[in-house]
Amino acid sequence: MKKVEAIIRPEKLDDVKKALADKGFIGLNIVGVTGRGVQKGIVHAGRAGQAYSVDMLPKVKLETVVADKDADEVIDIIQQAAWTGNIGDGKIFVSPIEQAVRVRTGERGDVAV
Amino acid sequence: MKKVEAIIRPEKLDDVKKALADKGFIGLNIVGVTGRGVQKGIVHAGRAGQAYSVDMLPKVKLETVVADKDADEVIDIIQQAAWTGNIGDGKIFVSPIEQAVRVRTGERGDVAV
Amino acid sequence: MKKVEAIIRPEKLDDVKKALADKGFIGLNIVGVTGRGVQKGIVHAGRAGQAYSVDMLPKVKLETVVADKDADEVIDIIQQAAWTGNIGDGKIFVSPIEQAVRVRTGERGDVAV
Amino acid sequence: MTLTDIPLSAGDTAWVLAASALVLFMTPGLAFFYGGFVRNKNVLGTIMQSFVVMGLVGVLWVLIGYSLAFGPDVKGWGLIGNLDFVGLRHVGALGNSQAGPAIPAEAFMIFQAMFAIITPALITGAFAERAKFGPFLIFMAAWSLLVYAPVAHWVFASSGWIASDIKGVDFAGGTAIHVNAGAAALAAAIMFGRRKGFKQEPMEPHDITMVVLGASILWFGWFGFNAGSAGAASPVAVNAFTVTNTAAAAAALAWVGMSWWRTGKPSVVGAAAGAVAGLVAITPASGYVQPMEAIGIGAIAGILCFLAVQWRTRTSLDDSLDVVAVHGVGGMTGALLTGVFAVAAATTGVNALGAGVNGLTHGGGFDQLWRQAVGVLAVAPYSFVITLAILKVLDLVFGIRVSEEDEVAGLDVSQHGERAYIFGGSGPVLGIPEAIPVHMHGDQAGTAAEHALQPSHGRAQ
Amino acid sequence: MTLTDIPLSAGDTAWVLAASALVLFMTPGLAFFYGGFVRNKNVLGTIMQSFVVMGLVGVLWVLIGYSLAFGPDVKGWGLIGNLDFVGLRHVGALGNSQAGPAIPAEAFMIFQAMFAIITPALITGAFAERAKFGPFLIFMAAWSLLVYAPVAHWVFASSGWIASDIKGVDFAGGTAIHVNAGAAALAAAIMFGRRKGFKQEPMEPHDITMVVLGASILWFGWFGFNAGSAGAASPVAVNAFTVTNTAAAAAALAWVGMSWWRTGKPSVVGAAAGAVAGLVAITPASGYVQPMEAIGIGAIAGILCFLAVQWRTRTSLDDSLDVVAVHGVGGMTGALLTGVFAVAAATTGVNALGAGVNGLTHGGGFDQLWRQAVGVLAVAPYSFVITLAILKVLDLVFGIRVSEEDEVAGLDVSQHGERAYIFGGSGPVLGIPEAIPVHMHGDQAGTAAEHALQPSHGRAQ
Amino acid sequence: MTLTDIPLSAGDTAWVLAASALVLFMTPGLAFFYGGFVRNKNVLGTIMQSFVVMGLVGVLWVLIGYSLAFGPDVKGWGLIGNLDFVGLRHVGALGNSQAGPAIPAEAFMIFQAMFAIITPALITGAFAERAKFGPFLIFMAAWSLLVYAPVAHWVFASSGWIASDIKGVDFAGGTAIHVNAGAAALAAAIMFGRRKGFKQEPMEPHDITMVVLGASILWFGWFGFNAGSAGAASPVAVNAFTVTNTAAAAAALAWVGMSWWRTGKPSVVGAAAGAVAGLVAITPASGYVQPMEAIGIGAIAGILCFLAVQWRTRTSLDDSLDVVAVHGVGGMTGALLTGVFAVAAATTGVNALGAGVNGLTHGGGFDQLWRQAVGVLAVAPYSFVITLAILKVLDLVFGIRVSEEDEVAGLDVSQHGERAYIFGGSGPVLGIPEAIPVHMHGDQAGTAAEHALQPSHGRAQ
Ligand SMILES: Nc1ncnc2c1ncn2[C@@H]1O[C@H](COP(=O)(O)OP(=O)(O)O)[C@@H](O)[C@H]1O
Ligand SMILES: Nc1ncnc2c1ncn2[C@@H]1O[C@H](COP(=O)(O)OP(=O)(O)O)[C@@H](O)[C@H]1O
Ligand SMILES: Nc1ncnc2c1ncn2[C@@H]1O[C@H](COP(=O)(O)OP(=O)(O)O)[C@@H](O)[C@H]1O
Repeated sequence: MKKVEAIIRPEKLDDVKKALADKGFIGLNIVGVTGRGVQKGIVHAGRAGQAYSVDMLPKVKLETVVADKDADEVIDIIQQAAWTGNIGDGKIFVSPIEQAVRVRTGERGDVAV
Repeated sequence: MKKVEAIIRPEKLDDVKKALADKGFIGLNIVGVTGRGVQKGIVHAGRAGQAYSVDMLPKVKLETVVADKDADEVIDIIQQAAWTGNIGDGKIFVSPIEQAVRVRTGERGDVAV
Repeated sequence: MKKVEAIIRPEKLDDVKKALADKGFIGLNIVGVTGRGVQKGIVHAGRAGQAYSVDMLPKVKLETVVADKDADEVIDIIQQAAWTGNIGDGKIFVSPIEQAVRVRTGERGDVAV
Repeated sequence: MTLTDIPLSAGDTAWVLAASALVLFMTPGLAFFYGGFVRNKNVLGTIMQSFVVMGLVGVLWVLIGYSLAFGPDVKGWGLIGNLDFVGLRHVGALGNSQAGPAIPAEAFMIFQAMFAIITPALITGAFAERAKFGPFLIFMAAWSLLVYAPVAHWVFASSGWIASDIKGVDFAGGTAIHVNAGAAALAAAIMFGRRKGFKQEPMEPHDITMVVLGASILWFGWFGFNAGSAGAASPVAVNAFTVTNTAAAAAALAWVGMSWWRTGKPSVVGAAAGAVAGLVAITPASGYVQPMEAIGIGAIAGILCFLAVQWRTRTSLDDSLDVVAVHGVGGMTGALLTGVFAVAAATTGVNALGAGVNGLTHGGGFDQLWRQAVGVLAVAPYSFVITLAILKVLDLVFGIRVSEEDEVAGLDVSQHGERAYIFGGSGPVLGIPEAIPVHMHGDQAGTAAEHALQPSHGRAQ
Repeated sequence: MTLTDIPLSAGDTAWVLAASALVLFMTPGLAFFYGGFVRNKNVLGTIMQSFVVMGLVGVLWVLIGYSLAFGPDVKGWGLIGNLDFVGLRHVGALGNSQAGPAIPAEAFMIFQAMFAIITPALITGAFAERAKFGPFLIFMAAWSLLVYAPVAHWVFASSGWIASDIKGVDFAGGTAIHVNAGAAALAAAIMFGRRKGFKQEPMEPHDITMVVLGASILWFGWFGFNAGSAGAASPVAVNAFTVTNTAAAAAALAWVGMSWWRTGKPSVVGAAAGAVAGLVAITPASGYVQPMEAIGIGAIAGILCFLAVQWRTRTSLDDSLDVVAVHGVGGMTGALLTGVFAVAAATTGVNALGAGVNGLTHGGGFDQLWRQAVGVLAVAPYSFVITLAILKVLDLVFGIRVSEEDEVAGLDVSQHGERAYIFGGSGPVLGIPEAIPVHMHGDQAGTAAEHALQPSHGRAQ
Repeated sequence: MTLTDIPLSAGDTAWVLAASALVLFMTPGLAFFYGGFVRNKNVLGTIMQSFVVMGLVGVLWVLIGYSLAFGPDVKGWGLIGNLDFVGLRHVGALGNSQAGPAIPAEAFMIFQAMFAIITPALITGAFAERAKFGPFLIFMAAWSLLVYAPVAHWVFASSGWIASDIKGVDFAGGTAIHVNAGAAALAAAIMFGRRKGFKQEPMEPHDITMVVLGASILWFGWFGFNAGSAGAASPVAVNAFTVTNTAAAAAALAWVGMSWWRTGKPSVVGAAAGAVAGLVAITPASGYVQPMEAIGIGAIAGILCFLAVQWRTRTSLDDSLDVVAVHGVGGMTGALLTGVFAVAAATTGVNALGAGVNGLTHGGGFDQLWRQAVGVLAVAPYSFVITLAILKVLDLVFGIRVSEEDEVAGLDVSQHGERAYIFGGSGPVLGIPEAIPVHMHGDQAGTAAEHALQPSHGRAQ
């Protein structure tokens, strides 16, 4: 199995979730992260609207474990749904998963994801 | 070494932590995630108690890095302690860790975890 | 590629980020975790300042994916910048990443990180 | 002895000043009540929609609103005041016939200013989470002058046609304020349309403790609203105070009971909303009814408003914070029940208007009930139509609704460039939970986040 | 001239109305004070336990409570009022001998209503985070009628046995309110038992800013509580106002100092708790002592209550929010110190009760101190025993405590089906930090989360 | 008839008591206003800096502060009061010539106590997020006695040199309070130095809803501040009330407009800050000007204070919460505009001081404007210099600033051992978002987190 981790824009999360579900990829986890990349943001703060440049921006990390054969498809789905073409669109990383267990049943392997 | 990642019910976290500690597995990290699986939740909102079905539920992800030989034992401990038998019990994933470093001492490998 | 995950003290995050940027490692993600290790904390709570011993402490997990050749350098940078010499300094874990995709361009591999 | 010869009463003045302060405090109370109900990303925008009205109407009322509402009647038609009091000319230190002859006219003016402020703010709940700020401001100003001022004249001014010809009574504003705001809210909910994601995604209150804080401030301030309307620290004020508390209590219980029965859980939001419903309903009646009847009014309002909310949630109307169901239905309930439960004995000493009214259950027959109904039937359609017209014009000229991207990003970031909460530690570095859903622009140069957080390009919204 | 011939004073009435509003506001203040102390998952349940009492007792007091407390004495025994004032019959606009003959009886009634509301709400801190909502409501109603009403009669009514026979004085409720609530809290803490995890896991306050907000509202409202008890805008009211502020100030400093000394850090929670302790202690004394002595009373109360909390945390008593240590100990301290520091000069003009009392340090000897002690010794055991009895019965019939699963899930979700905060963005999707610890059912069909969030199956708790 | 023969007025007393309660409530309002602006890790420390002053000055004022400020003048120099009123000796129930002869002297005393409390608290915004708590307390005490008390004597006491010789007028404290606090804030910002990370990392307000809550309480309480300064429920009080609301409204609009123009977005923080600026500016003028001129004063203050903040952010002065720009500039603006807009007609009935003043636009020429300027020019340098001196001494003896590690950790943990918010569920286990940035000690035994969370080692800071 593979774990596909995608760091994407928070506002694209709904689209990505939907795109995955449409192709049958339901199981996933979301975690809020703060990311640094090329992209920079600007924040207003204070009574006279002082602007600060910020090098860390809020992102969402989506994690899903899928069977080896599905990994490429999932990458493509995410990349398309998360795309805006602007700096800050994010990254997708794939890593190996050696074992998966469904807690409820104790099933292992591909059937568990 | 292996990283064991377990996505479990928040209310089972205490039991799992305790079960691991009992067998000598102390080091671990917790992160709050929002997960989607088969399980659905219902939320009440608003003045007349409107109910919404929710497809994302709060989960806790527990991460611990252990020596190769301990991985199976840890999986079993977690699976038993996190089990309720209902949909939404969660998943456990195992992935390879190539190196581990203890920041305080610079030690590497199994002794560092 | 390798994913370097470092669990460090929150107050060391700025130093670590700066040290990485100085050597050209910009891209990274931060996520807040609660960690258990040897270290214990004490919290005051309530009107008469009751003290509780706490076995879980807030930590920061920094994740960055780098080219294979850079992994050792990144580990060293982090270890030095995050070091205080006290219990609770944290851990660094390295794991394999099989694929990386830049969402904006679709580029894959080392160029994407 | 003419009215202005009556010596001023320090006691009456003290009470009206305290009451005015209490009513002013209700507007921030409303801001928090509403602010707690919306999603995190819209809390500042929602609070601002009430808070800025304190500024806007606070100034407008002094400039012209008071004159339109309480100035000498134009041609005796009872429709609107003239411009004699513009800029508060001729509103002086002397006694005044309108409410409490023993207080300075300026005290009556500032007390009424607080009513003029909160009424338009009430409407904002109908279009929460989607209004463009610039047009919103114009809407509030126009509504204040074109709807509130005339209606206040009709109902509250002794020469107004509802007060003097119809002899409908409205102690502290069931018709002039709550029915009025409720009807405007209906128009506004229609004009603004439904929020993106309405009925598809949960829109849970982001902070129910804030809702309760707001409701608590409202309850507290409402003592000034109702008991201050006596214009004196008189037995009528005391009775108004008592029935206000009693009706709020009864309505809170009733709503909690309804939510318990219908959903299986007694709702905390329901306790807050119920109290407000009771306060709304007792408002017109507070000078005319007795405590036991206040229990009835409160309980009936709590139940009816609950049912109205429940019914509304089955429709496709996105009156987001249920202004119609609480203020419209609650205000109407109170206005009509005044015609049922009013008793002359309670009103001994009510200044100026409405003294000696007996309702249906006190031997007055259907007479007063009918007068009350006329008041409601005059105010509601007027408010509805003019509100529709104002919003239609504004929509054609400016657009009243934020873009879809701005709606997704939330009003806080898109309209005000601010975010409400940074909880995650020292600045944005640890600000992990503060993921702001910023909006995006497909083919624009800047990234979405940059755009959302940058100053807009020099143009008012 | 009989008392009811005294003309009403608008000034006195204005002050008592303002004071009544202030005291009402204290109950939400208490809700936030308590709400900040509990864990996130119980904040709504805790706030609700105070807020809903505004509804419950607000209605009960009008129906019957006032009559039991302040109705004409039954058989002259000084134990309880009769039913003459049920539904506020005969409670009219005229002057009243009870407090301030120059205000309407109805004003006295509604002022006292606010006391009747907050007293049972005080007790809720003893059993925070574990009470079943349905039985809780019955407990509050029963306590209000079986404990509060008689005790208020004993202490506050001119015909009550403590007031008239013992001649114990209690200006604004040290005995009738704080000792009373403190004794009940002790009984309740015992009956409810310890929270799951008590002394094993930290139960830190989830929002200390909310604690301070609550304490601030309490301080603000307490001016109405104490200075309003003069029943007039008189020099006695002014003095009560002054000593209230002074004692709160001194006690806040004292508690901060104690926490600094004992833990090495000056505690913010301690400043808030200390202010409340000082306010509690000055309550019975506020009509009888002078500002310099208020510093003494405040400082002593701050220190004693701190020590009481510290001592309590070493016991196994889970009086979760330290009602016994603050209201019980603080109220007793104040009641007794009134017998020490009272000076007749301060009371010139105190209406009805307690005028001209001199305490130990003002040449009165132990006489008044003794009378004060009798008051405390009568009220505390009565309250303790009846509270135990009520809770025992409720526990046998319904169970007063939530199930362990519900306790883990928290009151907000389990009792009210609501969660307080959704901070993480647009709805639950980004609601990462909002991990609700939902409870689980080993062998039930539905999943734990579903169950926790679903309406319960049609049955009241 | 001497002044003390005037019978007390219950109405006037009622209003002054209500006003005193309102002004007390402003200090927690300020605590939240400031608390919302700082970062999460400093919110408790910031709130505490205001809250604890209620304790500290609440006691000091009774002990000695009132006597220094309002005691009989020492040698007739108009510089300071003598010790006749120490411990409130001779401050009794009788009428008093200072403000409102118809209220007890003790009422005047406690009303003024609230002013004495809030003024030092205002300064704390200048050194937010970096003051050591122990020395801070001494600073507040010293400033209260060495700066506030004399300046209040100069300006407010009828025998003070500014009041009696210069005949500068200051209805409710533009000079004595806001210019005074502003000048002290400048000195304090210089002495404390810049925060670590100033201008390098964003220091966004951690909770803007808390800012608005604070501003709302301030607005509400300010009615007591200004209208209570009439010392009576008189037409002057009513006028002060009206102009207070009007100026706040105008200034809020002006600031929102400025922020809209300069940053492209109408700022919610700006609405709150603007209201406060307007309230500050109208304070000295509130007894002397009419509503239309209040619009002018508010609008001018809103614009000037905005520009002052904007200018300050371009300097390297870390007056963290812009006390100089809002209270200094706003107070000065108001003090001078009083000399421009004052009109004798508005002041009929102002007790004691300042009756019958006409400003520049009302035929009074530059005369009064000049007197106003002298007041400002006397108070500001005095306050600046003495504040510098106090802080210099404290810095040498104790150090006024926390260590860098404590500053990184935040005041809440380092000074008070507490953390404000635990939002993530049941205790620290799920407290993921609550990552506290604890500080570290390179070569110490204990770990950083342990140290930060443990009691310090028995020594006051
Ligand atoms: N090497 C990396 N390792 C982990 N996360 C990264 C890395 N580089 C970028 N990221 C994440 O991706 C996000 C987008 O990166 P950015 O460089 O702004 O976008 P783009 O690659 O589209 O230009 C960052 O905010 C960060 O969260
Ligand atoms: N493929 C997956 N990858 C990552 N996490 C998953 C995956 N499938 C499920 N999860 C996580 O596991 C949780 C439980 O999944 P669910 O299908 O409801 O439970 P069960 O497998 O016990 O029926 C989900 O909420 C989600 O957090
Ligand atoms: N086996 C592990 N797997 C994952 N994280 C760990 C593990 N052991 C420790 N950690 C993380 O590292 C942090 C520091 O561990 P601790 O044992 O206190 O420090 P040290 O190793 O420096 O003595 C812990 O709080 C936890 O977040």
